[in-house]
Amino acid sequence: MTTTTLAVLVPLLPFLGAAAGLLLGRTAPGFVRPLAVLPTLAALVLAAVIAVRQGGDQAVDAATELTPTGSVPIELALHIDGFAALVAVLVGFVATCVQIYSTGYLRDDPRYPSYAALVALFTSAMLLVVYSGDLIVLLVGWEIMGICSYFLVGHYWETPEARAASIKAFLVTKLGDVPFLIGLFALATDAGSFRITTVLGAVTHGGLDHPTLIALLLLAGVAGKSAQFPLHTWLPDAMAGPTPVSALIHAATMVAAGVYFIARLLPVFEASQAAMIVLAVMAAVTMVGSGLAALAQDDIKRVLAYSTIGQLGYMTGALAVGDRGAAVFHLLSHGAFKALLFLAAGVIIHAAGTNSLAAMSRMRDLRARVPDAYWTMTVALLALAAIPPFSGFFSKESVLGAAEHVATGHTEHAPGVAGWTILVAGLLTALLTAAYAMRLWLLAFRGRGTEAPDHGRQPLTMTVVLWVLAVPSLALGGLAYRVLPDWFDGRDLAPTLTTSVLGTGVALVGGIVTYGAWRYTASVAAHSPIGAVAAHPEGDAARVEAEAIASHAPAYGDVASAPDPADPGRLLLGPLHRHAAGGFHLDAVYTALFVRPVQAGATLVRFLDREVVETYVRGAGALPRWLGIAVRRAQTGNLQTYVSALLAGTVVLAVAVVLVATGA
Amino acid sequence: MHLAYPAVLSTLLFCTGLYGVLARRNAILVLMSVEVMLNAVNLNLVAFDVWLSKAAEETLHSGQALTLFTIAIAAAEIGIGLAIVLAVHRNRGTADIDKLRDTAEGHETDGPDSDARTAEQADRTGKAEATA
Amino acid sequence: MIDINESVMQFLLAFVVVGPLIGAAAALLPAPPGLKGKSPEQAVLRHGMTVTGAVLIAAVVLALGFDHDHPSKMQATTDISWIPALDVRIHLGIDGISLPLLVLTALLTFLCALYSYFKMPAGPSPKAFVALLLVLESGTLASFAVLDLLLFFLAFEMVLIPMYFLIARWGGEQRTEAAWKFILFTLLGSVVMLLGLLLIGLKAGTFDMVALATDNGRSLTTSVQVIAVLAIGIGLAVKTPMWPLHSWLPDAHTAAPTVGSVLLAGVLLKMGTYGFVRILLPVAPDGFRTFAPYLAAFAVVGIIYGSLACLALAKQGAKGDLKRLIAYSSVGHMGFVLLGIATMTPTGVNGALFANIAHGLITGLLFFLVGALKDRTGTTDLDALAEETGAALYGKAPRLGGLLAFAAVASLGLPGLAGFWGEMLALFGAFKPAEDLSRPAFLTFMAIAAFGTLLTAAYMLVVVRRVCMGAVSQEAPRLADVHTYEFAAWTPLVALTVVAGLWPKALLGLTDPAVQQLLAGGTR
Amino acid sequence: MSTMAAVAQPLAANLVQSVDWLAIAPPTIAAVVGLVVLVADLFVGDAKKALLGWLSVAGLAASALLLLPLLDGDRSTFCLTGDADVCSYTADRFTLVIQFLVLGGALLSALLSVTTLKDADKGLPEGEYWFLLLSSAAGAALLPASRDLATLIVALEVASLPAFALVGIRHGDKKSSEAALKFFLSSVTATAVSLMGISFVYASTGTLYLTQIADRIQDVDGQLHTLAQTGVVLTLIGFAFKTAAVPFHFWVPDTYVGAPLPIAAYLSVVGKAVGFSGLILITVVALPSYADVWGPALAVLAALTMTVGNVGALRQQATRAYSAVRLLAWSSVGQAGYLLVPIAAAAYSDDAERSIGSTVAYALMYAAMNLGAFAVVALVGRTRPANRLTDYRGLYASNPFAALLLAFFLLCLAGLPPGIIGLFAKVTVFSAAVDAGLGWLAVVMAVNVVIALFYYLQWTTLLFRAPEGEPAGHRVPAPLTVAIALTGVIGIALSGAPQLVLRFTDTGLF
Repeated sequence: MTTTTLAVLVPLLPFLGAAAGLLLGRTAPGFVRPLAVLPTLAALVLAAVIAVRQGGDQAVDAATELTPTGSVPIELALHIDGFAALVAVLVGFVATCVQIYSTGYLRDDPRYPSYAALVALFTSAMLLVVYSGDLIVLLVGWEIMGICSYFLVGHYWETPEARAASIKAFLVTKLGDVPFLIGLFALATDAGSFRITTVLGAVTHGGLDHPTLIALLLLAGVAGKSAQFPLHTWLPDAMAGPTPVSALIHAATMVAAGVYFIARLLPVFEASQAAMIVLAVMAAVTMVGSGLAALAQDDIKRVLAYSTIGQLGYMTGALAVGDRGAAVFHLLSHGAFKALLFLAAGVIIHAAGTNSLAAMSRMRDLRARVPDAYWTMTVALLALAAIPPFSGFFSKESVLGAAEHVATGHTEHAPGVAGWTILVAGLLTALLTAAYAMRLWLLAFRGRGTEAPDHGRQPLTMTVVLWVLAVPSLALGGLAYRVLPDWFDGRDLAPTLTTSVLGTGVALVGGIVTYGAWRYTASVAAHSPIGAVAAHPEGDAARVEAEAIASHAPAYGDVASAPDPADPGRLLLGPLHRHAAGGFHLDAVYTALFVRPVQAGATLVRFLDREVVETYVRGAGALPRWLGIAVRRAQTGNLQTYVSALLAGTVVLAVAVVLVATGA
Repeated sequence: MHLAYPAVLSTLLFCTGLYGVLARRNAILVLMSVEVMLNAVNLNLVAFDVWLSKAAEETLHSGQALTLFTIAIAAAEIGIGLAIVLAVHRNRGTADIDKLRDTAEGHETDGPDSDARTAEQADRTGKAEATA
Repeated sequence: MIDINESVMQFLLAFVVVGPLIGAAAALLPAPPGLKGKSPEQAVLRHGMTVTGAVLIAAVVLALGFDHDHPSKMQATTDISWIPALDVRIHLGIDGISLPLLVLTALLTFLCALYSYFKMPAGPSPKAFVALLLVLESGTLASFAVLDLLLFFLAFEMVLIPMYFLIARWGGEQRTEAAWKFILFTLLGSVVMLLGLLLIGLKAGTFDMVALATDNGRSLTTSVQVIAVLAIGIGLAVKTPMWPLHSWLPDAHTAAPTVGSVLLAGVLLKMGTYGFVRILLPVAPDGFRTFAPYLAAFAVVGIIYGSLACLALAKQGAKGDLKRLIAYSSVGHMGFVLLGIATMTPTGVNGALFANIAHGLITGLLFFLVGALKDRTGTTDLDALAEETGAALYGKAPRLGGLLAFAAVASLGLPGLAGFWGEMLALFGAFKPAEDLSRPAFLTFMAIAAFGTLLTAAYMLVVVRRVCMGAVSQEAPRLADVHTYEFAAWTPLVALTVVAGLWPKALLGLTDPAVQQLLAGGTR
Repeated sequence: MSTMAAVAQPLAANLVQSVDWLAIAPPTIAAVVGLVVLVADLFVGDAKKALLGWLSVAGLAASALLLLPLLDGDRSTFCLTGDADVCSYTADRFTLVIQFLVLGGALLSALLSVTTLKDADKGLPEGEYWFLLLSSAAGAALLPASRDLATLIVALEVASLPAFALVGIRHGDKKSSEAALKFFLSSVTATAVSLMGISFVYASTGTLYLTQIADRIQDVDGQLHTLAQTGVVLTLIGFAFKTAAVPFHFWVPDTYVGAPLPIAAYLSVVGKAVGFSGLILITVVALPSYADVWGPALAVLAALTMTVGNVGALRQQATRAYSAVRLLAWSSVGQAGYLLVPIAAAAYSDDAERSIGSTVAYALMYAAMNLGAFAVVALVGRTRPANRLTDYRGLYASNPFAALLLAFFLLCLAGLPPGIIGLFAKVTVFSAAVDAGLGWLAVVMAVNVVIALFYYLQWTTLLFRAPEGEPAGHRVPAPLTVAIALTGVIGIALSGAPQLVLRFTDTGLF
């Protein structure tokens, strides 16, 4: 089997699994679970084989014409280089873990067949984006991922938050995709083809006549999909979906697609200095903003969501300084430990019966109830906080190293100012990351007060997956940073001394400060009871989570934060806490900027349609009616009027004709 | 005699006839004024014929031929006109043109008798049908 | 694919056009003794199904027999003189542009006949219903197969009376005003179009489309072309409908029965856009070039206007009717088609033709689903359906809810489904319009239209949220899920939407060579 | 008509006029049969009065058949001894077609009259009725053949005078006599005005022969020029009155409602044929050089006529008595507008005969469809004499064929498929207007087609609506069936092959 047929099978198998799942979901429930897991597993194995075969040397290229369009044809093309191979393995790996985890998570949910099919469809779409060599086929995968995320976020469509979050997720990403499509058109018109290889070739010969505009258009799409600064507001709300969905889509794969896309087309961005600076500033603002916001969230999943936005900020930062190796390296390691964090959070929510950290901090030794989740989450949080020797440290250091490399003058790929912004923002975010990681760990596992409720052991499938994911979180960084360069384009990913010392130091400071604040506020927790627990704790994890999400807003008055004086975050952020919790009121800005004008336009159109257009049509109808009444009233029945009308007509006609004949 | 005299006379005659048609109430007087108009045309035709035949060398006097025809037509018209006026008078008791408003357009309600008339005719056709 | 000799193809095409007429006449006669069936109604509905079925098979065989290597060549042509005085010839023929529309029409009409066989719309005699349906089919098929300007006008008008009666006799509330508005508005448009057609026919000397296309407007002075394009454009724009002339569509759709709406949206709107491509582009290119920016402007306004109108209808408490919303969405989608045509580039026109077919399939499916929803819940009023949280169709009738979500997603132009390629190519055409059209104007049009896709996504998903989602209370009565006959009627549409989405070459392979030749002036 | 026969006696040897009897056969046969019927009426008893009817129908059929031998070439008679090509009576293609239209229309009206007379059983005097109908038909048949103003006026009067009598033939009925009086007085005034015009034209050209007028009117000197122009306009008035052009249309609704139904049908078809053929003869044959005078006049008249006609028909209340006949009256005024358009277009286009051909074609279609509609109205009128539009509700239930055919006729008049011949006839009229560059007139006509569709379709939908109350069974008498079937067959045959009628648009008529 040649590598191309294997490569074609990788996205195809999950797609066929999804189609089969959808068709016979209700008729043959027995087949649904294997149909969900096996194709994704097979895809993972094949992806691994392809990664090994490709081994970082010559990119695998193959194409057949998908359709003529009249000007630039669209080809069904494959372009697998080192990045594609490895990211595909990551996607396959996380997708398989999530599918297995979901079998336990949604054990007795009637809508599991459609859920599993949609996750499989999502996986095939992501793999299509990873492997595709044609920009339009990439866009197809890109948008199918968007719609799968819409359906999956809307899984608990009974809860109002899920209904609102699903439509918001799709519309914000679609808002980004509109300029993205225009950017693709511009690229294709300048390069003469949608093929990535041709586009990159055209860029090298300076074929793009205004790269900044194209880069900015593409950037809008990436910002939407990878939840970067201006268009990130949908990701925290998307936590209203089931946790495995968040783990797969909103941690490892879809949000990483934007970063992967820039990595694939980095020369296009490097062609314009302004674009790189914009990218850098965007990454910086995203990192710092999300770090602050994560510190103020009460919902455990929203903390992780903001943390994801921050880590994506790191990856875009690495791209801003022109080192796509570091970006993809951080993408791989982040994909592993963030997925683990989400899945563990799912277990904790199921065990604690609530997703609110304030409530968990009032439960004693919750960690005894879920020992697996406790240990794996601790590993993942350490990796997130970039504490050596965990994998997070190596990947984050490679990013900071690249930034420092550009900042100290090697500005052939990116301007120096981009390097400095990324370096400073990176260090500040390292501090904030350590802070909210420590806060989450303390509130979740170091709670005091009543005994944590015991709902028996968690399903085996969920705990096994946690340990499977803990391995790469622990070891991937250490082992891979020497091996990966020959998959990527050869730049050294080893952590440089200065940035590693600085980074680790800053992280330790963040952790210790948060621990101190927590020691101070923990005493207050005893006499300010707070927290609401789900109604059916004995149900499966999905039901518990749905109720937890639904009960958070009524119980705490706000879906994001909770009025908990014992929260160290409140102490650390001080006055900033209220704004940070609400995501710096960006939602209000968007409502004012986009939603309200469109609704005003809608009412204007309704008025226009009913009053203006209708009146013209009704007026056109009324004119003959009025003429008709006039004509019938002229028909008086009196002979004299008839004859006088006849003669008057004659006179008028004669005079007119004589005048016309003489005059004209 | 210059052509203008008969032409002017005939136009005057025509206008008086016209006035008669428009102003008079009684149908018979309207008929008379129509005759006046036709005679005005005859006068005109004859006058032009004489004027033309003086100029042209040989002529067909078609003007006078047409006058003859017009007189015949006027006679026929009067015959039928009087018959119709008689019928109107018999049906309605008056020959006043202003009263004739039955078939007007704006005439909303139909006269009771016309319904009676139509109803009675309906059953007769019904009978006729039955017999056929 | 399979080669059929030319005379059989000619017969098939003639049968496709004339067959339904004969069927309509037969439908009026009492059922022959052999085929009595359970009741006269059932017999006549079955008759309708058999005739439309036969026409569909003929259309499919035509498609198979069509020479896919030269789609730009006019095939299965019959050319006999009918009225020498007016120089009208019965000239039938199909090429890459008209074949897909022909098959789509045959398919949609057959599905409608199938659907009404099981679910007869409320109203008087089904005999008249089947007869009118068949006359409608003959009119629409004729308009796509005919290659003579006056016969195109005849077909254009042949659909008016049947559709008027379908709306006026079997429609919902306010059907008489809606039917009147439909027929008078469209008739005014088509008579104005007649003036344009006559102007071209008289000035160029022939009414034959192929001859006019190869001549490519060389024998018409620019001023004649401008007047002709204006007149014909108005007639076609009323039918499309283009923005300011659209006000008949929402009323007609709200009042029409399900089958009427499907045919109105699925087929009748296509005659307008087909007219643009077949008549205006090749015959009067210079005239069309002067109007292209205005057409594009109106099209773009139509997109935004349609989407905003839908948003206004979908809002909570706006008492919006679902069928009216889908009608306005048709105005939006047709805006994309017109934008594609206005670019006068092969890409744009290919996109327009593809969007035509896609809109036919998707909006046909949407109307079927809304019709089924109306049969189950008795109303299509959004506020009545979705009290405050939503009608939770996912819970009450999962399959129907799933299909409605699929149709909504296809309609908003999700890549991978048929709706995307048409809109994308139209935008791509607008990105780089024909060389003498003003580039900045078309770039702004493209940007606004692209923003329109976002608005389309917004109102479609709001509809899905208010109809499919919602806090379903356990004791809520479960609705009857999709019956077998509904599946039979809808699966072809769903399947074709997916196939056209995943394999666009099936359609674009046909239309592209034909469009290239059409725009190049038939010289190739 | 008898005066015509007298002239034929040879006065003196050299004054013998060779009369081509075959050429003048159609009008003469009609007149002679009329006389025979008048005389026979004295001897025939009441029982066999129907015989007169069938005799008249046979007479009309015979005169129509006599058109066939004339088809081969143009024949003319009553010519000047001086130069033989200036003749009073020519039987060219135009004459034959109009004579066919007139005689066919009269034949169909006669068929309707047979039933009406039988239903009226002695309410209407049969003898006089048939005599008047035949003599009017003879006059109408003579008019298209006449090539000099005298014969033209005589033919016009011979066609009109019997019509006045026919309208008022219902003795007891107030409406009938009132209608007759209105029709009479309006028509006579118009004729007087027309005669005045002819006298002016005669004054300025010195001749009555149309061809001679055409030559001489060009070189009319100075002050006679305005006289000639007024003469032209005034002459047109008489014929415009007959076609019921706008300022002269007031008599139409009142007359049609008052007249017996077959006569209303007769007037709407043959009356109009007389009018527009007279117009064509004067404008195209007699005064081509004055095209810039009568062109715009006729165009304005056409636009006004169709608009007023259609708009008037729009507002008919369906519940008033005789509303069906009144609607058909207004619709005939509207259709007259369409007939005038090609004549106006003839003034502008270089090939006048082609656009005249479309008037002829449209007139043929209009005649057949209008008479068909009147036939069905007569059928319904037999059981519901009030003939309200509401009486047609659910006709399809009681009499499907009549309903379907009436729907077909109405849609033909509207110009929409399934009335394909109606559509193509309108297309020829449109193409005449567009060819002549009368864009504004074409647009007005387009708007009128839409307005017309409203009331035609309103009536058609009424036919197919569910009937309230039990549907009254219509037993269809034989002559009515023949009339409806004949017009139906003509309509459907023409829809199948419109070339039969439309070929007049591209052959030379004169």
